[in-house]
Amino acid sequence: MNSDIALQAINLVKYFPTGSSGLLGRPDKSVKAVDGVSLTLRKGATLGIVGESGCGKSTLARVLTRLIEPTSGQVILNGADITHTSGKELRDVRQQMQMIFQDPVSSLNPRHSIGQIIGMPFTVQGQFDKEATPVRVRELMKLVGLNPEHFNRYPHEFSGGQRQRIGIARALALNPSVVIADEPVSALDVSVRAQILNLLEGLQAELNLSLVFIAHDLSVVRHIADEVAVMYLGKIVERGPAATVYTHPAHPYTKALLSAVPIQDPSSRGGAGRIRLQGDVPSPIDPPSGCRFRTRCWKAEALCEEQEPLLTDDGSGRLVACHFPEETPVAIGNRAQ
Amino acid sequence: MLLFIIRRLFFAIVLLIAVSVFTYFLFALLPTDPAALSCGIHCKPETIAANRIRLGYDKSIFEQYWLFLKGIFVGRDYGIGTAAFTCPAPSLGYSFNQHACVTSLIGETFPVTAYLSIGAFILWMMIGIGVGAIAALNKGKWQDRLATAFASVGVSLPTFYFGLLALFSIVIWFQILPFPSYESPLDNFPAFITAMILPWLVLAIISAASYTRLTRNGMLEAMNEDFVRLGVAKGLRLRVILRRYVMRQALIPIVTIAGLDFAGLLGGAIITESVFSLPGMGRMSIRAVVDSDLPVLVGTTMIAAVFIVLANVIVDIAYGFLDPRVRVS
Amino acid sequence: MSTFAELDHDDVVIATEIVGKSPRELAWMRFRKDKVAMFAVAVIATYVVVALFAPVICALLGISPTRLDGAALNDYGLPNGPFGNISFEHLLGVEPGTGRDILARLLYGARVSLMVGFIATFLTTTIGVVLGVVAGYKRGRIDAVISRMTDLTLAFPSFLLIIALTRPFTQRLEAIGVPEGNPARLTYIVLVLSLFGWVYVARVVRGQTLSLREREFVEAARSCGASNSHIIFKELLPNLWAPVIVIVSLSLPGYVSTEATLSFLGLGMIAPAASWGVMLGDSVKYYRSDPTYLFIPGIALIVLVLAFNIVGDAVRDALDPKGDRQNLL
Amino acid sequence: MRNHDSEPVLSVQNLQVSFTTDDGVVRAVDGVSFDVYAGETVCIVGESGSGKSVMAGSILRLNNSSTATTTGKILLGGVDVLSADESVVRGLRGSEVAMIFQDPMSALNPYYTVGDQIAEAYLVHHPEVSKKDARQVVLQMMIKVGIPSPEKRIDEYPHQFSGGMRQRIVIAIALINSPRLLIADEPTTALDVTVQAQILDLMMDLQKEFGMTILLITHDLGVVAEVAQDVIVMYAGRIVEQSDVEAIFHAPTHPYAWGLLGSVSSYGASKRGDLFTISGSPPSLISLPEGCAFHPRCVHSLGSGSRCQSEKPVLRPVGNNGSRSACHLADEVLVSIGTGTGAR
Amino acid sequence: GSSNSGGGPAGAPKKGGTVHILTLGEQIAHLDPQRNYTGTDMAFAVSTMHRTLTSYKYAGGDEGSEITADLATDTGTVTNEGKTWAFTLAGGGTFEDGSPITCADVAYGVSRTFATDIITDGPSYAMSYIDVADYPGPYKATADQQAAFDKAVNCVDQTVTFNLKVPVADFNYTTTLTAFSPVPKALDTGENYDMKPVSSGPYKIESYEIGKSLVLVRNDKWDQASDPLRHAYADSIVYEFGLDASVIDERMIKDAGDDQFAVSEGIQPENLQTIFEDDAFKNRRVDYLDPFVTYTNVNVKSVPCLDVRKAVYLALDRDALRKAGGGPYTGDYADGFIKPALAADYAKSKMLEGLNEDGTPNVEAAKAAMEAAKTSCPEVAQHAADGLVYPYPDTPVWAKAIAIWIESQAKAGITIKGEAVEASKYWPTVMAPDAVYDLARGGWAPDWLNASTVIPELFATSGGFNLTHNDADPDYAEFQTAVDAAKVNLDRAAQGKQWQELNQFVVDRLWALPGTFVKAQSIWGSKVGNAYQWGPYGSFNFGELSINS
Ligand SMILES: Nc1ncnc2c1ncn2[C@@H]1O[C@H](COP(=O)(O)OP(=O)(O)OP(=O)(O)O)[C@@H](O)[C@H]1O
Ligand SMILES: Nc1ncnc2c1ncn2[C@@H]1O[C@H](COP(=O)(O)OP(=O)(O)OP(=O)(O)O)[C@@H](O)[C@H]1O
Ligand SMILES: [Mg+2]
Ligand SMILES: [Mg+2]
Repeated sequence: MNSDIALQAINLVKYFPTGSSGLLGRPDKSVKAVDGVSLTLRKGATLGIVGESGCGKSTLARVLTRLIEPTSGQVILNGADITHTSGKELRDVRQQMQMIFQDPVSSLNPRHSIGQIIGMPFTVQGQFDKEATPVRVRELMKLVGLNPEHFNRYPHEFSGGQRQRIGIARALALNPSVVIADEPVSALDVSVRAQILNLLEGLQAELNLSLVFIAHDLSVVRHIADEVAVMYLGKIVERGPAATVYTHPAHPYTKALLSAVPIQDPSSRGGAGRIRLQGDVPSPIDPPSGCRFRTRCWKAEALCEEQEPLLTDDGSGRLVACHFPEETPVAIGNRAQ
Repeated sequence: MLLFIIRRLFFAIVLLIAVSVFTYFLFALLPTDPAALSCGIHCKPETIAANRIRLGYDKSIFEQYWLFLKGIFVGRDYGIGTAAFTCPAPSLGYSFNQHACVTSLIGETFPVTAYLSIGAFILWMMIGIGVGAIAALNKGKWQDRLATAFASVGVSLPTFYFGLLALFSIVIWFQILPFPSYESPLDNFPAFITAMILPWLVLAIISAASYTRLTRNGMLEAMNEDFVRLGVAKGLRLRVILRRYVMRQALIPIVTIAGLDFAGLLGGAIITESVFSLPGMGRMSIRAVVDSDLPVLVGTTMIAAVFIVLANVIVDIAYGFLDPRVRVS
Repeated sequence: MSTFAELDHDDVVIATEIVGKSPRELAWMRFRKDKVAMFAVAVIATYVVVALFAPVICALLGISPTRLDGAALNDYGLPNGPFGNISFEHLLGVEPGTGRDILARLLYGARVSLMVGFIATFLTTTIGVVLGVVAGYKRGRIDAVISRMTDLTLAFPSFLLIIALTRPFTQRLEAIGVPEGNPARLTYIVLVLSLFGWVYVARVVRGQTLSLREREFVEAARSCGASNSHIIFKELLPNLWAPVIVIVSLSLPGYVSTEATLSFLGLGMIAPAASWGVMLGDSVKYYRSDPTYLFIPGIALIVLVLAFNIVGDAVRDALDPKGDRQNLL
Repeated sequence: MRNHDSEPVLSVQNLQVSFTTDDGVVRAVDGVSFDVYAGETVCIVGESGSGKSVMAGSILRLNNSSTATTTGKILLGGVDVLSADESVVRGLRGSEVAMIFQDPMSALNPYYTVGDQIAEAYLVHHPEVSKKDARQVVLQMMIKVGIPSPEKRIDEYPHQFSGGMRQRIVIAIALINSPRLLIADEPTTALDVTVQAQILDLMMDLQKEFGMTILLITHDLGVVAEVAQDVIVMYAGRIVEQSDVEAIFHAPTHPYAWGLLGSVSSYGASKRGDLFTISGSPPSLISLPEGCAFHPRCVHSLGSGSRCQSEKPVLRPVGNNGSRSACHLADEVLVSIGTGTGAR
Repeated sequence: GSSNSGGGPAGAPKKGGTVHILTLGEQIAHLDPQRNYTGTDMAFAVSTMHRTLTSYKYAGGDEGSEITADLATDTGTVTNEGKTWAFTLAGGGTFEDGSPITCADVAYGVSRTFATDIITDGPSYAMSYIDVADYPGPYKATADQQAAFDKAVNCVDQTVTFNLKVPVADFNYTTTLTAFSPVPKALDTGENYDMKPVSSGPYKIESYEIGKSLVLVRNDKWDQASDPLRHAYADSIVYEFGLDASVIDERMIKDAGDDQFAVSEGIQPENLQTIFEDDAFKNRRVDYLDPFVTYTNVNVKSVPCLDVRKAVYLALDRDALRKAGGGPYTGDYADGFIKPALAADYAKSKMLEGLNEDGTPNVEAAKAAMEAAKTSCPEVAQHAADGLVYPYPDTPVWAKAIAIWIESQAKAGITIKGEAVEASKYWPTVMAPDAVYDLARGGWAPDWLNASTVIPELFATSGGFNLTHNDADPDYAEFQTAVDAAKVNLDRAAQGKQWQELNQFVVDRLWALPGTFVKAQSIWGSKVGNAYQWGPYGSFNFGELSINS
């Protein structure tokens, strides 16, 4: 096993049973939230995952962190298979891998003071120490740019950005090597968003973290990720070095996603070549056959309906799951890495 | 939707069977011996033994339950020799105290309870929702305080106390109404109304309280909804917004609770019926308690449970109709 | 870029402007502003103190809840003087028939009524909260079991059962060693009220838990390796106090009232003990011959219940100030 | 700034809205004045809590809460909304001026079909029209906002629609009476980027078709860049800058506007280009900092004892492209940006 | 002496109208004649529906206690030294279906008493007197058993002859009980006969709903000429059940609408002042001695010590108890168990020394008695100090009474442990053979005007209502012998003397503590006539009530 790899997902699948039938109302359908996802996160690197609402990003994050059990597949953390650990081992896993949450309001217990919240990991890991823990908590607060004097304050007394810092401090408490951030800035104001992104970036460098950074907005990931994975309906449609993906997206969906982000330049308004996707994301309960994107894809052909495209390397170190991917200029492919 | 209803009904039946088992065994295993109680002052051991046979308590509890269940479907025989007789299906047993089949006893008393419940229900919904709406629309003003106080006083009074107080003051001191004396509405409608108005009011005021609260809070919550804002922005009249937007939303939880409360009443408004001498199911059941009349107790408990369970089903289904989001496609 | 730790010294400045208060303190601040509610709290406190120190107070006033005072009664057994013989000797007059001091009986009665109220509330709340949280948090099979228990409990006509089971169960309790008489009866009342009462608490708590568990802080705790008990007790419970306090303050008067009703039906406290229910039940008979007596226990009960209701509403408002945002109408 | 010959469609003059709360008086909108002219798209940007929604709500008098105090003037086609009769305002709502709210998930009444809700908006201002005719109008509108197979969907309930589709319904409701002014309060914030793009395109198309004036509230500068002619930047209840869109993006005059632009990433930029940040967080509207409300976060602030800390800056014209700015140092900022020395 | 007055203005009662009876009861305990055994219900049933062989005169005052013939031609012929009684039917009587009342119907009625598995709650006189063995009642009887019964109670023409096991001097009083009413075999519905018995009197049941009402209307098959006793003034009689006691009083006081035609079954203590202090009620109220005597049984087995029993009696605040029940209206302090109304059997007895005549407790004497007990029977004295168990029916009235007991006995160092028993289950509970108690309340009314229905019933081991366990007393044998002798004494005057002595015998030993000769009060509506109290039953003669327009 490659010792350079911090976290690896192999063919992860997560189905949520739903619907009901028969007299006893047993579930008869399932939401295919994550449907065969494979990933690798190198040590010290940042992997960005993007995709629209409901495509399974959070589910993937929760499977990776073992908050829920995958239906099938494997999660490998620092070389160890953690897919089915439990008890003490699982608790150790939790030390190595932590999560930062999207909503700065709901991710902090409103009834706990900041000191309690950041100290919670020590408490639940049985490492609470009357003397050392508060000192460590204050250190952490300083680390994320919070005033340690606010130790005894409550979440409602902080702004959104500060709350997100609290969440980050909590995630860092146990010195994890892998941090999974599930849309950590989506709920924040633009002006504060930048603070948090900078903070995360700085922390990653300082603490040599391996980071999975989830967002629904490609422009946010751009700044932080070395590699990007684009998800659509529970599957990864494109994965590769950030530079490649951003400058030369191969999958039509990635392309559309990129072009949908409004450009901050009034002069390029109404620019040509913009791709507007039609319709909405189909239901993950019964996704389209073949290529899942075909219902919204302007390139779709009969083949797309019949055969599911596999994630394949297009020769530039980037993987794409499309029957008709965009051409990749070789030069760029080489430039990456 | 149909499947949903069928499933709910199926669960309801399972639940009712569970209730019947519990009820039957609970009462049957009580330490009181109805046989000993049935012969009053003149009990001799032989009489008690004879009575036990007469009442059917000589059989094992399982056999008794089986007979009870069977009775519901095929009727049941009682008595001995030339004095034998049958309670036809659906038989819930025979009351030796009242000398009648429980089913027919319930048939006689139930209408009274039903009239009482329906009238009170209509009144209390009107009062409760009306007062609650006034409170919500005048939040923070004196009307709101008054309505809240009304709600608090309403729930705080034990029914018997409030009932008797109402009876004495309205009938005796102010002489506004004659003494209530129940008559069937089919026989004498005006007398029926005069007899029922007071118990209706008493039940209504006592129960309206929680509805006032619910309506008030529900409306206030609804008024904060985005879609109400959009309704205003559309240029709709206040009246329309209240009806189509605010009330519509506020009423949903009320319907749920009202259904269950109403079912609870149908099971017997025990205290109200006693205070106002209404010959309803509630008073019959309390009489059954006093007389250790187990068949009647089991019967009324079962009927009450049927109503409660049925109300649950209806409320669930109604929910689907009221809230399209819940509707199962 | 300078180091990230330095980034935010301005934050610090701004944040210090907010006064450091826990949510609980904030709620308490808001609550304190409500004059009526504070008065209600004072009323409740007075009741509790007075009940606790009933023997002392009676000794100081030289009254006793059991001493007969034939001299205070006329030939018909009714109080001699006007207003139920209110005098220096008997500040609230005497009980018709026996001449016992009403104030003393009221004080001692408060002990029973409040004890029933508090213990039943404590039990229902504890059971309800634990089962509700577990059901809401664990979901799955445990939730199903608890929900079925809830359904079953709700399907019974609770009041009828409470009445029907009073005697036999008190006897059972006595048989298993609970001291005979009032201790057994009190135990029964408290137990049976809890048996039927937990359901309502559990339902509310389960609902709240269901929405709480979706909050990310629960997930955060789990991702740190927290055990279920940590999550339930440390993360969820502190957030449930608000609804629980509201239920408590609204259900406690209900229990006091139910005790009164049971006493009225002759199923409550046994003589010579006093309880408000016994007094209420007795006093209604005297509305003509001794109206003073009629009003004293009634007012005592209403004031208490009203106070609890007011406090309950105020607590809710204080804990959940968003109800104030009435944007539109 | 462009010249306007005609009367403004909307003229807001010294609008102040405050809420009395337990914790003190919240000055949500604190002396805002601006005009909107026919056919324009005006964007209002600003951080969360800067008073955008409250301001927008005031235009149709939607903040009628008992705790709110509103002063100033809002002229809509010559009518002062704040002092007019309720019936007059009701006549304006939905017909002259329509609104779209941020969250399409909760903006629709869950208990009625979408058709009913669109028709309701039409019928309230066209009482003479029959229900049957109204249905035809609704179907037309649904086609316009791009809802596939409207005959089938007209009788469905909001929860059966996706977020984007719901927002289309909301737009249909807003446009069914061909309003002169459309106020859209963050209409795309809750939507995914691909859907956001669809909705923005739709709005712009419809604006062309109906000739509406649009007041668009957003905090996404990308959106501003795509659609706005005129931009108003709000901070802590006040307008800090008003410029046309080119000026905002190329020569912002207020440090806040400047910071806002700098802190936003665009995917065009490359990785690890550190983002500029506006440090700190927005102030509490109950106790605003003395002087310029932005000074604690401002990199240009002149420090203690300066005008920035003592004097409230007024919105005044700066530069030569018609921009207005509420910064004491507007001209200096303009210069520093121009020379690119402002960024640290 | 009772002040028994006829109600309403003078003049012959008129026919017509509807009489209402307001009651808190939920039903008539039993309408089945063989199961009916409560004073009021018997007065009601006898006067309206169930004719008997003999009856009491239809009149108030002492006259009402005189026996007279009803179905029979006379009050019976006794032969065989009191062991054979014969009654001849006068004829002409019919049931409500028109069929004539025959001797067989009388015999059949009596036979039903024996079916104790269906016919519960009725008096057991027939079973203890009639000379038949192992007869299970008519429903289960084999032919042989039936033949044996028919021999014991045989019909020759219209003469029914009862062959008794023992001499019964006043068997013709026994036959006033509805248990000796005729029942037509063909119409007997066993268990359900209680709900709709066949009437032989002037009224029949139109409707009967437990908890609501019983409506009697005229029985058009009843022939006034065949019935020398009944007048049946009212056209119909309506029993209204399940009313709150306070509400009944209030309706009677208010006297509005139909309540002007109503009677009720007594007045609550709390309303006595209102009614008896106001002359407005002068013509429609009565205060009279009813047949009851109240007393407290002492369990002689668990309190085998006269000193302790004395102490209890002396310490008892009878005055407070009486006040709680309405003062003098509760009754007169009793000096024994035989009421003065039983003129032949009553003599003022010598009461316990030290007992205050005004009913107040004599604490000093009680303490002295307790002191004495500590030497004479220390264990019992200790038992009394520890706690005498006193079960009582759990009613508001008794809640007060027991409080008075506890409080007054405490002054003499005696502890009372009250045990609340559900009111409706009170009697079965205390009368159960294994019931545990030291004190138990009692109240008894003679079944007819002979202490033979009092002393043996209350104090002989064979008595139906002996709660004293007095067979533990060494003197019991002596007592039993005397009772046996008195019972069969056919000389009424001598027999009376024997009862007087036996009464004194019990009072001296305090097997039971005499309480009061109970008084009762009644009120009736202003338009009700003929509202006299019928002595033997202590209630209105319901069938005779009339309406004055
Ligand atoms: N516990 C669950 N039970 C059933 N379905 C679920 C559950 N959790 C998630 N889903 C479904 O799985 C799909 C993926 O959800 P997920 O939350 O992973 O999406 P996401 O990409 O994180 O979306 P967002 O951007 O809105 O957070 C959705 O359709 C969601 O409804
Ligand atoms: N009814 C109210 N009572 C008290 N304060 C209010 C009320 N409505 C709004 N506010 C306050 O007014 C300020 C401005 O709110 P507003 O909703 O206008 O902000 P916004 O700019 O629209 O923010 P966002 O981008 O989050 O929508 C906020 O601080 C808000 O808390
Ligand atoms: Mg997510
Ligand atoms: Mg807003």
